[in-house]
Amino acid sequence: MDALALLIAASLNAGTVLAIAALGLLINEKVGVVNLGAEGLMLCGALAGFAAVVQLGVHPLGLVAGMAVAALLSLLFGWMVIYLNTNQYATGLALSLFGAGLSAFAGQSYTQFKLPELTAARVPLLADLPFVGVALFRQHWLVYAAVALALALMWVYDRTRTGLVLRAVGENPDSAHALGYPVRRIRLLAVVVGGALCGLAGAYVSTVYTPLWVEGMIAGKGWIALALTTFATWRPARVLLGAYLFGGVTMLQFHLQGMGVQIPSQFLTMMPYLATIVVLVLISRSPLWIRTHMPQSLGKPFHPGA
Amino acid sequence: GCGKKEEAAPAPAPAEAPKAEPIKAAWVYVGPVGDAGWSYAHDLGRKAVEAHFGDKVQTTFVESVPEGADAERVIRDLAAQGNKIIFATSFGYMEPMLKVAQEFPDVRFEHATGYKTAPNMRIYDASFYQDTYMAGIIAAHMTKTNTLGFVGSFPIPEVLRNINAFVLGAQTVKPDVKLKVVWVNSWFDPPKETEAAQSLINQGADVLLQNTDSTAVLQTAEKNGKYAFGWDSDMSGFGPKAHLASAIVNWGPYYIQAVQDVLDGTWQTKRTVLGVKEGVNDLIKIADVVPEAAKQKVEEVKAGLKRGEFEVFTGPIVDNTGKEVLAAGVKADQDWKDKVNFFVKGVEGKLPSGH
Amino acid sequence: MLRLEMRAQPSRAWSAASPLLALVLTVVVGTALFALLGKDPVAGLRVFFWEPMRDLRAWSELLLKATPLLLIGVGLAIGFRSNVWNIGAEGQFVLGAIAATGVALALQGQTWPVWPLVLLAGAVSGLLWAAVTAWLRDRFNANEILVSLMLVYVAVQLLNYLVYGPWKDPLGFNFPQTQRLDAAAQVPRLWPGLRLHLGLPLALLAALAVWVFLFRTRAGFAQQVGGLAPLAARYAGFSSRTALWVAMGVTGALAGLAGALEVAGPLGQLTPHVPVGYGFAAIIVAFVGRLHPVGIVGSALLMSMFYIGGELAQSRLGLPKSITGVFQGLLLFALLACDTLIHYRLRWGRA
Amino acid sequence: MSRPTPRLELHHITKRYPGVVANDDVSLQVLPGSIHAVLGENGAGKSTLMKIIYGAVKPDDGVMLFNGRPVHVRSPQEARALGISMVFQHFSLFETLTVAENVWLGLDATLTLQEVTEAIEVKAREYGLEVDARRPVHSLSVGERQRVEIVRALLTQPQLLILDEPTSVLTPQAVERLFVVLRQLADEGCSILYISHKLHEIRALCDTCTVMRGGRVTGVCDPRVTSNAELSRLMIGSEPPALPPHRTPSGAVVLDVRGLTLPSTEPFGTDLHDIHLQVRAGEIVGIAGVSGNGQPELLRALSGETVAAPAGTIWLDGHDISRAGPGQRRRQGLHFVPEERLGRGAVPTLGLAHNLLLTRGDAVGRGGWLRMGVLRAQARDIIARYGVKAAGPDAAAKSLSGGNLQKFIVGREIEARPTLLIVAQPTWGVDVGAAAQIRGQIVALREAGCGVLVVSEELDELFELCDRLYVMARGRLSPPVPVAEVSAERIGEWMSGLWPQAPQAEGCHAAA
Ligand SMILES: Nc1ncnc2c1ncn2[C@@H]1O[C@H](COP(=O)(O)OP(=O)(O)OP(=O)(O)O)[C@@H](O)[C@H]1O
Ligand SMILES: Nc1ncnc2c1ncn2[C@@H]1O[C@H](COP(=O)(O)OP(=O)(O)OP(=O)(O)O)[C@@H](O)[C@H]1O
Ligand SMILES: [Mg+2]
Ligand SMILES: [Mg+2]
Repeated sequence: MDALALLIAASLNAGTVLAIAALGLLINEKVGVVNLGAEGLMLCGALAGFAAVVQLGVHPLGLVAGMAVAALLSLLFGWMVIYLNTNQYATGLALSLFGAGLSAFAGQSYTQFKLPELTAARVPLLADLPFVGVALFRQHWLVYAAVALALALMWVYDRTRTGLVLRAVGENPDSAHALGYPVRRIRLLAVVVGGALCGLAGAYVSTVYTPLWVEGMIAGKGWIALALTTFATWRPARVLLGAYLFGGVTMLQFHLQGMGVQIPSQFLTMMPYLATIVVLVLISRSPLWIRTHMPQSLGKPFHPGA
Repeated sequence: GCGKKEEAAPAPAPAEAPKAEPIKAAWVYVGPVGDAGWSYAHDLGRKAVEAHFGDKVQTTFVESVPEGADAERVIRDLAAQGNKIIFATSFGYMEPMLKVAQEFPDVRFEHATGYKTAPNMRIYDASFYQDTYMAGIIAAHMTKTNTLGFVGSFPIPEVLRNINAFVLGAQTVKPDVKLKVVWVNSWFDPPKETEAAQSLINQGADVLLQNTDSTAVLQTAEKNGKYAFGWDSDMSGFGPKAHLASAIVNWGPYYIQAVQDVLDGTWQTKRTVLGVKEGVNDLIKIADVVPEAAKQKVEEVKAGLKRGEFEVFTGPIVDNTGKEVLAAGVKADQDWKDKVNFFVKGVEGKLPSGH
Repeated sequence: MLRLEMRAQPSRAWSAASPLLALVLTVVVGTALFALLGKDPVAGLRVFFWEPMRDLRAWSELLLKATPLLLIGVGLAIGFRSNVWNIGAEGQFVLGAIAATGVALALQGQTWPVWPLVLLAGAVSGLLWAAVTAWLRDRFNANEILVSLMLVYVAVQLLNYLVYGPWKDPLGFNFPQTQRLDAAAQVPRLWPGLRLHLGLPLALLAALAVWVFLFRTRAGFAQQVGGLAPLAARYAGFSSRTALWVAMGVTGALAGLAGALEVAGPLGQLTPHVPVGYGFAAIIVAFVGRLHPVGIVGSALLMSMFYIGGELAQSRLGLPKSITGVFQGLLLFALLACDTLIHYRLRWGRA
Repeated sequence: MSRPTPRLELHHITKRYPGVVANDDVSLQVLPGSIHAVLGENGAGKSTLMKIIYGAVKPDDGVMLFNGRPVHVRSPQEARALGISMVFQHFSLFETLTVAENVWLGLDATLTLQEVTEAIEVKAREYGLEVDARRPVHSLSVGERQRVEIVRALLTQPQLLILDEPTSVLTPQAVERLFVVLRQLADEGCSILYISHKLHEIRALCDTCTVMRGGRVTGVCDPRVTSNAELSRLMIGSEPPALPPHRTPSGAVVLDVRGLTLPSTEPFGTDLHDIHLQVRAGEIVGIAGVSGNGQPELLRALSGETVAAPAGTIWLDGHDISRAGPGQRRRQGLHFVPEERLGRGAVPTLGLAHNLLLTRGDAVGRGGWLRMGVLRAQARDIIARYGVKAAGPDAAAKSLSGGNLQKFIVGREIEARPTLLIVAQPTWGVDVGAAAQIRGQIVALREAGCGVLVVSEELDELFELCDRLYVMARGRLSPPVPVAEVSAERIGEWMSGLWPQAPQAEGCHAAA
């Protein structure tokens, strides 16, 4: 049973990276902006976070630095797609390319560094519980923060006026503009906040999850995070669930390999991707469901006064 | 055929030939030089060449060269640029290098880990399995669960040799020790390596070894209070408590010799397999927590390897389906080692190849 | 402050000038970057913009590398013009390489030219792999961006399985690669001694065919209306399902063909290193080429130039490999920003 | 007696857009408690002027005074704070949100959602505007949506309420009810700016009228005492020409819809119930009704854009076309002009010549090859024949004004010599000259023996154009009536679904 608890714990940890990034992207997409540059943002966040911890020796500052750099890059992205009305897909791709190149380029001198130790995380008292303690309460605080973030987003989108405005901007920017909401400024803000979360996820990878820096270390997680928002039909709780599911399947395939299961490892490595496709097919079957939950202006440019 | 005498004669009087143009040597790496792993180790070798020959040699390198169709262009360009000797440091460069070698008969080509040669192209390889055998001895002393873990990259013979030697080494101490293997199907994917290591730990493995190029496995062991080894270079700094030893490779001596061969005009095609004996492979920085008995045993093995008397793969060796793959008392030859495609007894699971 | 004003008509002058301006901007930023790194900017620019075309062999290499980019790029252009977002051309490329190798291995020992069949197999299997995405989209409404992307990872593992498993060369010391393809299975080269092969004329032909299809046939017109104005397509009776299948099919087939050309051309065997990102780079090629076959010929060359320039920058100037990605990203950013000028006028003053 | 301070004064307002001057030196005065009409043809600049007052558009020039004080309204929030509220021509509602949430978004952030819900109910009761605050907007009818907009405006306690063409989507009964509310508001001292181009409404409601043409004010008058002819002259500079008289239907049945029942495929659409409809050769049949009652669904089913009708329900010239796609129907002689020109009837970014290819295959050679020369010649021909003002056959569709594009599209379909032409909203957003021309062409088509089906929300237009009328409400179709035998009031009643159940009508169809 302990193995199961550990599997759960590892899945949660693996899912957290995806969850934070995907929640960031959800914030973007709720206001109608698709950011295909997530991978580049995460890489730059990872490097900035790592470099900050190396330079300053304080872990939380790494997370802050990761967020700051990614926020800056998403500001550039946001300015282009929101104020210059460039194609969102193409601009996002440019960002992912640029981010990957830039982080590799700027990070050359950081590859040989080792970060100071993190003390093992434990939630007081709860961590000592049998099974659940192992499964749930021995994680880095960001694992819980991701859950809190998802809950907070649920609350914001369902219960607050701010959330209502954000949804309104994503659903019908022209109407929101007519009512006097600064649509472009709101979008830009959401893009920057969402981008910052991608940077946070990247910094989490490089400073906590796999505390090292090497170029390309995000290895496709940004793309998976993008998949998760659609997969979750833009609902925070489902994003969280999807992230843990993906993390779970990833860990499970390693687990099965370790158990000596007689399936070629390549097929096990395919599992998370195939699982994503299967779930995607299942949730997409009802177009009505997607249409009512998808921000209607997703990916479309908005020009005030047009 | 095996290695060469290791003269390491320090700089034979540099004042001798001041007018000579420096000869140009180039390296082709598969990863970024900063990966702390395979390409990094080769680059240390290149730097050793620079240090050794000074301005008699001019070196260049190209990193992250994909092992596909691009490699041929890169190697050809290096040849066309006047490099007299070119080292290609990954298996996938074998065919492209062979093609370029035909076009540039005056250039010497050196290919690591391959098996094809040409009049002006020769091959060299290291013997990591000698390291992993010694690591196995240490691991067996340190494990409490009797379960070891291995994070594998790709199931190629070299990696299989390393896995098998690791278990064989461990079994000399604890005959019933088990090894779990997880493949990440990548040389270099730190988050994935982390996940694989975590998964092995979760399943009871308490000493890990990896054949991937990052420090992720060691760091994961550190975080979980388990043990692991460094790979390719001294990684003790990345997991001070977890680190038991580092299996390293030091290409310097070979590279210096190869360049010297070109300078002397004695370069000949051949296959060189280097190991502990030649000072290319070693297990270093054995941690203090490792019991004296283990250290002593490792020293014995190392001494045997150095003298060329000891062979890791000595029969009887039985694979994990119970079939004898090497008869009792027989020392494996190079051909046997080249064709390893099985797990020895004690390794859990089946090879992905399906053979 | 600077603001944008929508033009009544898109500017023709800027349509032509924008890529040039973008290139100039990229060069300017690049020059600054070189200077910052302490490298001679002239040497830097030379390495990127002159060395890759300095002689016949350089041209051969440039065009060789541009071939898969061009093939996949023009295919993607059809898709993007009809609002079908196939991001998984890389997977289709891999499948093409796999099937081509499969046919070549099955026909081993034949002396008649096997290569046309090899290429055909590549194109067909690329098409079939793309058809999986098309079918899931058509039947279950599953987002094609995500499905095609996930299938890339699946295709790569499939390739790994084959080369590490059943297709491993029995005489290859267990190394992950198939036997080398017979001469009869390899595509003819255009010029003895140079690697440039029949793929280039095929790719140019594909570009021409795509141009004719898009701009000179009713089917091509129908295909694009779906992307420009979905309601108009529905009104006209142009089937969006046909558009989806055509877009995925053509892209898949061309990507598969590119994969087949890679194994039957410069590689000569199937190895785990077949996927090098052409499928993804071609997305950028397609956009930089404005989704127009003629533009894509140019952008494929430009992209190829950047790749080769990046390699040369390492061996000649000791610059790191990552500079290539930075450059490509910069170019795309600059192009997108400059394209704004086609539709908008820059004005000073209050909004 | 001293004149009261005007609630609103505009002086020399000018607003330029690339290519047009939307407002040119416009001045205007609205007194407290006055209902002030702004009258003008499409594109006269009415909406732009209102958006300027509401702070949604910034003027290039001019001064605005509110209650005698100069104000500078930079945003709708500032306008609302001053006491200016607006109901937009194109609704500014969010489909997936509830009524209360929609209203809340249009108010400033002082109230909670709960308070807003209660306030909506109070206001609704006060003015007799029933709305359920908890329903999502996508489930509301158009009339209900308008009420939501009005309640939202009223909740800001406006001193000036702007309504931009509020009646274009309402039944005559609903218009009456709206007028009651507006008069009550005016009595309470609120000023109202009322935009419309319907003369009789303005005459019934307003006390002052400013007429605009081409961005300029062409006159201010009291609509209660000004003649139609005079208003028309101010509005368009001339009186519209009259159409030739109706003819009695002859010909065979070209379109026969037999009991079409079709659930909507759109998330927020209307289901069609048991539709019976016939169009004969040489007659113009109209379908009246308030928008959103199933007309789009019916049109899509007839045009073939949705091929979901059960077999045997739609017949053209004696052939069952229920399962045919738009292309096949077109080949059999059914042509269709949709209500959205840009994006549906034409691809905005493509040239006019290419836009011909949407419905015409004349320039398509063997194997689908396009003969560009033929295509351009054909486009040039239509441009010349229908008086389309365009830069040439390659001018992008979106570069044309609405009326000119509509002329082009109508021309494209008429030139195809259809046996049945279906036209939706033939003159929406089209200036009077163009509208008259288009109507003339439709009538000429009838004279040539073609069957025509016109779907429109403008009753006046239907009465002017058609021989027989159907009314559509809540996805059902009324029995047909000859135009000569029915009054606008009757049709207005029917528009809320209250037509007599007519068994003989069913029998008649079955016999056909
Ligand atoms: N083209 C542009 N380039 C750079 N920055 C811009 C541009 N347009 C606007 N901005 C900046 O963005 C901010 C918001 O711009 P703007 O006032 O146009 O939008 P808004 O009023 O917030 O929203 P809305 O578009 O809904 O009116 C401004 O403060 C301005 O500095
Ligand atoms: N954002 C804009 N950009 C460019 N031109 C515009 C814009 N808004 C309006 N116009 C133009 O300004 C003119 C006046 O438009 P406006 O919407 O004010 O007319 P209107 O009188 O309200 O017409 P309608 O009766 O059709 O509502 C038209 O020619 C229109 O095309
Ligand atoms: Mg603004
Ligand atoms: Mg208007």
